[in-house]
Amino acid sequence: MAPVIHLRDVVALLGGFPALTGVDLDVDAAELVALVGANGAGKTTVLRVCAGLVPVDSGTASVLGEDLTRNGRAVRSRVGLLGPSGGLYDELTAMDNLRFFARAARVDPADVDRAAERFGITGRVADSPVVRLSTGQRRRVALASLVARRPQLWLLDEPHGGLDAEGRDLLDAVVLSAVASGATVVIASHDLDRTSALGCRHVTLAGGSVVEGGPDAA
Amino acid sequence: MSTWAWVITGWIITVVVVVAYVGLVLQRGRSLSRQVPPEEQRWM
Amino acid sequence: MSIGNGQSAGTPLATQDTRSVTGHPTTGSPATRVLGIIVLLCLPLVLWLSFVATPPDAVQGESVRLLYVHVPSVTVAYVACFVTFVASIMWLWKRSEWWDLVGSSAAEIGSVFTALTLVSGMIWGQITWGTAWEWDPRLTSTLFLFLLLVGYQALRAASPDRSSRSRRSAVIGLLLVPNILIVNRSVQWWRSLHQDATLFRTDLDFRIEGLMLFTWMFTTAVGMVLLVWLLFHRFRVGWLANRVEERQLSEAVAARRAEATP
Amino acid sequence: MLRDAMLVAGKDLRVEARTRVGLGQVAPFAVLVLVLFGFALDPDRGILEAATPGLFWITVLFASVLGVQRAYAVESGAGVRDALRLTSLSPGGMFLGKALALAVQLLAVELVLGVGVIVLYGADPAGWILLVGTALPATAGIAAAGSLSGVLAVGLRVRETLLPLLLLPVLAPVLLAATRAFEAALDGSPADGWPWAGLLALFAVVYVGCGIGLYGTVLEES
Repeated sequence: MAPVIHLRDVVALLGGFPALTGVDLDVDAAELVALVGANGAGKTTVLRVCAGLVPVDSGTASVLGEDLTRNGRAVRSRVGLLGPSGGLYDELTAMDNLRFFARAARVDPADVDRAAERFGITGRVADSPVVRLSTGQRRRVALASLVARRPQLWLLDEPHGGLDAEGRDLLDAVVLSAVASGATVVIASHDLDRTSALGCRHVTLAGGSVVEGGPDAA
Repeated sequence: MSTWAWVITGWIITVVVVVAYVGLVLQRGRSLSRQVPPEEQRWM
Repeated sequence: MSIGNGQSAGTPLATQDTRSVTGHPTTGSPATRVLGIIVLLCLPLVLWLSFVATPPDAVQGESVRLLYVHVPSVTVAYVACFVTFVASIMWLWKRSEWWDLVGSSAAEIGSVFTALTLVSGMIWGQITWGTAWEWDPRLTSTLFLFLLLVGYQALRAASPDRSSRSRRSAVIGLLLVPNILIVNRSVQWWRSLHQDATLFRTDLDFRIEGLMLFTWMFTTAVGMVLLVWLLFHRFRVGWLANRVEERQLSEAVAARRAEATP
Repeated sequence: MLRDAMLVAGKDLRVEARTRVGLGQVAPFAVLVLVLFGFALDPDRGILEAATPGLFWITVLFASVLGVQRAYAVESGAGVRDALRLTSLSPGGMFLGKALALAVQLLAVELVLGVGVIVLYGADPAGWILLVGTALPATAGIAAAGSLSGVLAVGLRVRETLLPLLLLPVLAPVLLAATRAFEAALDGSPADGWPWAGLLALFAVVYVGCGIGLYGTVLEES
């Protein structure tokens, strides 16, 4: 079976800065992979390339069977990305955000309500503008939005950051059940203990390329 | 100003601007050419 | 990175100009040298025709001599803008570096000649109408064309990378022609509502005599050769700038890679 | 596409309903400009009366620049543009939605300004059918051209200064046509005004078409 993510010698330039300098990466279906490495190693950019948000400047890249250089749009609607900032409208309430992004992604409203409840976005939290929520609460809203979409590929950027202990456990449970149902999950993280506990395969990045755990080593 | 003076002014402005622009383009081409190996300058 | 059909600017003559390779590299090629020499040789003839050979016009007097430089400027400016328009459409279709460079080169040349058109037009207006600016449809739409071309360059200068540069400028390039048509039409309507519309309708109503017509056509033809010559050179400047940019980027990639692998 | 447009427009208007930047800042700014014109062109000399249609539409143009900036500032928050691109909204729908929300807000500003010129400049709203028939296509054109120019400036460091440079030359014919049509309406000769309203409608159609066709090109960037 073709891998869900297949990157070969991917170079990505962000406004002239070589964020990725030749990444090789294979991730199979229903696999759980953690990208590790120092700050600025390129973890976030790998996730954004896989989401079809950053253009590939050279190399070959395919995600979910689509060629990223040709059909980024097809990939974008099938992946879920949890960025460090959540990507929510500050002025709208948590529930408004959830409903808007759900309708934009053509998700059943019932799924949204269920996901919101699961992540504790109820009552006052649900009706507060996002700008008044704490980092952890915002993270929960973004996660609920992601879960409701049920993407085939989950790209999580430092997902544990800002969450309380209960939230982190909830996240781990959600990730494991997603993998169990056949989704693929890639996590960029500094929390090696947690990713090991989850049973992730570790891939180490440095200087914009994979230095450990790439396809050659495997 | 007399008609002739205006006419000459118009011509001089046009010629000077065109010559200056041509010079600028050629100058830019020269300085960039020095940074690129000849095999990439396909018009050679 | 693919350069599409970037070579077609010089391919037919891509031969052994060893002097350029070993000596001073330039954006010149045999083809452009021929064009440049044609322009240079024609210049004295243009001046002679415009100032000596042609008689003063019966209605306009000596001011007609300004039109021998104004009309070629207008033609070059508008042809260049039309090239940008077509190149923008072609870029949106083909997405090739070649069309992006054609469009941006023509836009830069077009803005220079649009500015010259405005200046010589205003001077001519000063002589003929006694005011430098008349709200004439052609003059007004040329002014807005110029402002939009300035916006085009500013947008290109502000874009961080080549992809967004070509995307965003192609949109403005595509708007050039509709905008000019709408502005022209609306100003024409506006002025025709005023009673004095005929005042400046008469200005071109003079007898075009054989030699004057020839001078116009000749200077315009020289202008067009100059445009083609400039397009070649400006295209190559843009192409070289892209190569330099790529070179710097691949050096940066290599440097970062070297840092990472011990 | 229409469904996406309604969704995006609804979201933008909801943001406006919660923050009231349009009503609380853009509309007061527009009124302020009217007052300043009044100071500059002494109301007793009759210049103000003659210039009312032009001043009205110039003020609308200024307000539209602010409106476009606001419409895209809403999305400048970290990760919001990524989140939008990861949805399956069609680019044409997103454009229409943005333009629709902008048009609604501009119409509200125009209403406030209309009251302003009646009260402050003593304008007589005769021929109101032509006034409405002008304002609607003019607003549609401004909103469409504004949304398209706005997305061209998105993400650039100089967007605030670049936007007016791109937008105002494009809107010049709108200013001209809408002003002439308003003059005709206020003069009580609406027959002179309708061709201008037609030109405004043509402008709106051209820019809505360009926007639907081109919005995705700028949005894609990959």
